[in-house]
Amino acid sequence: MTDSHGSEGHPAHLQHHFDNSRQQFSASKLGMWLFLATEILLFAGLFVAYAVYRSNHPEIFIYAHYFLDTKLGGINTMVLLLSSFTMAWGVRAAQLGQRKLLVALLSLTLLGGFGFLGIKYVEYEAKWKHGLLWGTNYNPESHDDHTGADEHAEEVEEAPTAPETGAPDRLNLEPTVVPPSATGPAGTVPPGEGLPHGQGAEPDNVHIFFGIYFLMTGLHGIHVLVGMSLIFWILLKSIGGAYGPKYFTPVDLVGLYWHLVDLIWIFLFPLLYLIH
Amino acid sequence: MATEHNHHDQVGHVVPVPLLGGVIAALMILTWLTVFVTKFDLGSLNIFIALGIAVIKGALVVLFFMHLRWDAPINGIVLISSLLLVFLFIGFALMDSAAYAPDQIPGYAPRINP
Amino acid sequence: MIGFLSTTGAGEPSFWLPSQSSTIAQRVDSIWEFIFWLSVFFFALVVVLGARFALKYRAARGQGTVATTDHNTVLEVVWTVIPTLLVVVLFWIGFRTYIDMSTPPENAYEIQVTGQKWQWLFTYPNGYVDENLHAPVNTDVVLVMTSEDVIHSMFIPAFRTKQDVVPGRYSKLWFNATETGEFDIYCAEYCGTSHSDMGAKAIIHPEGEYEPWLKDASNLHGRFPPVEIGEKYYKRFGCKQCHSLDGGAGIGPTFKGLYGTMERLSGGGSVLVDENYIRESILNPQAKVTEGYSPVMPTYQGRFNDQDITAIIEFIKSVE
Amino acid sequence: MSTAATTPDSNYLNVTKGALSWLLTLDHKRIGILYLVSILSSFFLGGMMAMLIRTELLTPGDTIMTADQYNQVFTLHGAIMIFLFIIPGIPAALGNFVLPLMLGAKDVAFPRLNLMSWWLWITGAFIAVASILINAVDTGWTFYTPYSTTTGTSVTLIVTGVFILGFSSILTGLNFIVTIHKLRPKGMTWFKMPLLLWGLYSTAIIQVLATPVLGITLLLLAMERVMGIGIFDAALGGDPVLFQHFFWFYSHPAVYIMILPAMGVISELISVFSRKHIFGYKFIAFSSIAIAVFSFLVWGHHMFTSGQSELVNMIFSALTFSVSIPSAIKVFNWLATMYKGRIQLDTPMLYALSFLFLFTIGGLTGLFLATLATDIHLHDTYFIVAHFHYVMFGGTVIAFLGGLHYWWPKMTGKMYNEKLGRIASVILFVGFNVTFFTQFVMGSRGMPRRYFHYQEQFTSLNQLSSVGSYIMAVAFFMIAGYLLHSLAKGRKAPANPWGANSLEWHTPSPPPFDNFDREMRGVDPYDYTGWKYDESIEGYVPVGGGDGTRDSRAV
Ligand code: HEA
Ligand code: HEA
Ligand code: HEC
Ligand code: CUA
Ligand SMILES: [Cu+2]
Repeated sequence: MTDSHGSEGHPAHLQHHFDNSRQQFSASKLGMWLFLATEILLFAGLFVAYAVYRSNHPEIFIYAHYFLDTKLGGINTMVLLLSSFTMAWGVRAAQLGQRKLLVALLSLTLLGGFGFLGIKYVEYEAKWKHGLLWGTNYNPESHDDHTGADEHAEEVEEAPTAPETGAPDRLNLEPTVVPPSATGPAGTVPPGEGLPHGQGAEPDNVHIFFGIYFLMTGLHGIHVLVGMSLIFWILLKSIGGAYGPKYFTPVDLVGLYWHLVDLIWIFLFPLLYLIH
Repeated sequence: MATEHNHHDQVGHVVPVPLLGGVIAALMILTWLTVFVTKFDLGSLNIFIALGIAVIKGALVVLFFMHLRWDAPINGIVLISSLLLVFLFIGFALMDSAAYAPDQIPGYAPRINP
Repeated sequence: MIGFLSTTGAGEPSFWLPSQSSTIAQRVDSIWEFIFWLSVFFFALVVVLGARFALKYRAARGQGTVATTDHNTVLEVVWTVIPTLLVVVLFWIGFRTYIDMSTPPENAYEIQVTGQKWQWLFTYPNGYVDENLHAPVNTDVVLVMTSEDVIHSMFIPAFRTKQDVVPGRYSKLWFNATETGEFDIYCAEYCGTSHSDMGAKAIIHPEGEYEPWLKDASNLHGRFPPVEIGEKYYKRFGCKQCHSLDGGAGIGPTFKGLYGTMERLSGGGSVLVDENYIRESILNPQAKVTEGYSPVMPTYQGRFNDQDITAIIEFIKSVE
Repeated sequence: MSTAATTPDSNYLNVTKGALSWLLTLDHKRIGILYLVSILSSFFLGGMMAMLIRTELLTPGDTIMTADQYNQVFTLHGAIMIFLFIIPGIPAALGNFVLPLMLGAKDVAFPRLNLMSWWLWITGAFIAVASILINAVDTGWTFYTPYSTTTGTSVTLIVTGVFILGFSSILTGLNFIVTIHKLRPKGMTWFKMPLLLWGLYSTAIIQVLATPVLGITLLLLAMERVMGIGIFDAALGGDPVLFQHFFWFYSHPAVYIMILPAMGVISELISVFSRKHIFGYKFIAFSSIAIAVFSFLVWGHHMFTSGQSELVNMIFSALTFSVSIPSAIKVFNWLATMYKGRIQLDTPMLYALSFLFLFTIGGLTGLFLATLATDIHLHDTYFIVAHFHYVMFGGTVIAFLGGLHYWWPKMTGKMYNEKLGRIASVILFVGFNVTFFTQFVMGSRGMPRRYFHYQEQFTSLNQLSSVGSYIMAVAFFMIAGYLLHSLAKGRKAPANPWGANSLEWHTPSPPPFDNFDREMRGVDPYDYTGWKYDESIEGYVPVGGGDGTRDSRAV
């Protein structure tokens, strides 16, 4: 443990309280994993909210998920996965000191981030336009004056869970498509017993789904933004050739962060878009 | 520390490109698969399949992209314990709120349905 | 000073606990006592050993070290296992009694309770509403409770029972009072400004006196002047939520100075606010809708009799 | 950066000068001092709020304030004491100072994060306290919905502050875990670590794994207020009881964030002042980890009357008892350590003894609460208030004071007045019991907590309690007085005044910038055979000669 301390002199990146690079590297890594654990537990709260409402009120989730666009969600999943791939490759490039490759791969990763946010923006905007929002802002005003299929076509087109009857008019779902509440009240309102915006089989409290949807994807989106800023930062430094076989810790750590962001999305996608 | 070091100052494991490529290919296929499966109505099985696929995808990312396969065991322990806590939290919250749900008052939501 | 070691005697308040006035109280107290004496024992053990060691082995400053053994597995196991067994017992007795506390007996007499900032309202089976809890002695009574706003908590120390009252759901609490008299009810869950004033009384009537009381109390007209009765109705039947008394705007027109004015109707035309119009507005509110308001007032058909309506009219007349 | 000019007389306090050299320092010792000053200021503020509470409660009716003011005062008292004082208390102030020293390391693993943690604390504290000035907060420290989502006070602001404070706490914990894993010196195996490090390590586990859940809870609460998400609000179709699960998932483990480091401190004190090797090292060490693990399994015991289901009540009650076993193990091991020792009743030891008695009462009353049938009656009464002051004040604060006196010479290089120290500790002990023992009685007789008005029958008990609190205030002013006095006029502290053997006593008081002038090796921290008392410096020196700060003693 005495190797680099004193005898060989400190490499520039080695802080004075560490004995050697390896100790510093493994410390940083453990620190990063601990940080990732805190991120997982931060999201845990949202997953709990999701699980509680979904299991008690599947009707809300089944009804509401028809408003999400599986195609866009699927594409976004792939975009994020690809950017994870370029990131992982980037770490390798840093480890091997392939500077140009590293710069290229980091740029691609960053591009993936932009792509993801771009698509997310399109989705958000559609929700916004139709008043598919949280809490008392949930106000899908367009329900009342038309059959719905035309206007919502662009966002509900690809709902994969078409029942046997073919593509249904999703705003006038057969009551059988939306099951009753699993436990407790707030189940399907039978057609006719109108709620304020009740038509067909719209259940109570659909806004809860959109609240959870926006919180989950929003918090995830913020993480994407943070990850992109970090990638941008190491991209700048790697252009200057800061990383090589002896020192690539920042690339590795940012990579870990980016993969975590990806990891969370891997679960968000089926939970929000692929409800059956 | 289970880190491999090929030469003196080399720290961490270098993952070969073909392995990375294989992982991303698998991830893509699994993503397509999970969307595809949703087209079939398998009752309550659907959610388990969807989550099962997500777990496999997550494991791939964690083990290969995040190097955990070659990393110090403590880092894996950290990850696993955080996941255990998530399950603990979900488990109790679910068990409890499902148990008292029948006491809830139908239609009670004065701020939305005046 | 030795008083604090005395625990409960039957019924009477002790140094530690209030009077035991329900069937469950005795059972809770016996558990309480068990834990109490267990704690006294362990506390005494720790204090006696700690103090004795501190005095007996006390030494001046500047001591060297003492070499003795620094572990003993048998001892460790002993003081791990004994507390473990004890807490298993504690858990079990506490749980058994709790299950009885939380499961209302069948056919218990049911009283509806609403908690709101900052009062309790008790609705009896015949619809009569009171600010205090009245119940017969030696009878199973179950309270079915909900809240109008935030969380409150029904706490009756003498009955050793407590249950949070949560908006959006019903929670239940039951008791069987063994003594007649008045007992304190508190709100135990913090609910804002007057949380500490959100009290009531549990009034336990002797055998055979509860039913007559209820009959008597429900007959407000024999006991209060009409204006006062009208005011009670105004508060209890929700009129308050839509009609102000001070001229302030609301969902419905204010009652201030209402009587005797001419109101314009939304279908055109106008009407004089007199006894008949008020009666019609209460029983059939949509018949004539005042201009500028929507027809949202619920009908009170079947909930008021003639006498009640007269009282309300008298009350409206009195608001000037 | 390691090349600060070091002369034989230079130490971490005088090595550089100027305000910035403190505010931007990366030295764990200075950060520890910054934290110490900050949390003591919070403690003072929280204590003054407590005095207001007790003064108001002198009479059953209105005394000195309005109901709304009272609600704000106890909210701030609770929030300040918990989030600003006691959670960072031992780990971030004392822990920061001694942890690297005990490890023979130069610093914590991430000095910059350490500084950031303090700055986050300052930011969070500033926001939290500002919320008082802007529009007060009246929710209680528990922020229960739907009250907290509907009240008109600045809940969103204080929640933001607490969120940031949580972040600061996470960084401290993360730093400690990595430091303990990666920076132990040669020869210091896990079972050669001082028990305080086990305490801090298990604390850090909770800080890292539980605090993020507080973060998301507060975030959801803020969103509930800002956006009206409705997850916790029945008026929007949500579920208020769910909030309580969220809150206690963090806040129960948090109470062990408070007590575990305190237990670590007590393990050090009892062994050193009994001049005897700690008894049952491994059991004490593992019981810390056990407490940390179990602490995650019991949160529902705060919700026995909330309408939580009977099934879950049953499980949580059973699990709650499991935490008391490791606590019992510790108590008995401490007693066994004292057995046949040579007990020196210096101020830190008096605090350790206080701790033993007060924590035992606090812990045993926890059993009344863990038992379902009795908790139904006791929940939300002053019995709870008494319980948690016995464990938090009688436990953590007393241990903190013990540790503060114990390491004071090391931190400042000065000795405080021993006689005043002992007197103050006794006054504090008496005042504490008068204040809070009475509250057990009020509580079991049925006085609910958070009550501005109370019934006549509780008047005399309340007055007694208030008198006790004034006695405590006197003791605290005494303590503050002689500690400050020692800074200016205190006797110079020897390197090892107590004859302890953990590594922080192997370097001068106060330590130099880089902690040690040599590479350290692990030793058995509870083996005192290598030290003998030297009358002339009123401290201990190695049996082999020298002052103990230069030679390196192998295992
Ligand atoms: C430092 C903080 C701290 C600590 C260490 C503890 C320790 C314990 N607490 Fe406490 N608790 C709080 C802080 C703490 N608590 C706070 C702040 C609240 C209220 C929050 C609020 O509502 O505002 C609270 C509330 C609280 C409740 C909820 C009450 C209610 O609101 O209805 C419960 C219920 O189970 C409980 C139980 C326990 C138990 C079983 C322990 C155990 O860990 C105690 C273990 C110790 C011992 C048992 C003593 C030593 C052992 C012996 C001497 C041997 C003999 C032992 C046996 C025979 C078992 N606590
Ligand atoms: C660490 C935690 C902590 C500490 C130390 C204290 C300390 C005190 N608390 Fe505590 N209290 C809480 C945490 C704490 N409290 C919490 C969490 C609540 C619940 C809030 C809620 O319901 O939401 C509560 C509630 C609470 C209530 C109940 C209010 C109610 O329900 O209506 C009361 C009533 O008596 C009370 C009294 C006191 C008193 C008299 C002290 C005294 O011991 C204080 C003495 C301190 C001083 C007088 C300060 C002196 C300091 C200096 C001079 C600085 C210098 C010091 C040094 C150098 C060492 N507190
Ligand atoms: C949900 C709201 C609501 C409640 C509850 C309610 N009202 Fe009304 N009330 C209205 C509205 C709106 C109007 C005006 C429209 C109309 O005439 O129907 C009205 C009109 C009236 C009028 C006629 C006043 C006028 O100027 O035309 C009377 C009298 C009256 N209410 C009495 C009562 C009494 C007595 C109660 C309770 C027992 C009560 N209301 C409860 C909403 C309410
Ligand atoms: Cu109602 Cu407190
Ligand atoms: Cu707890």
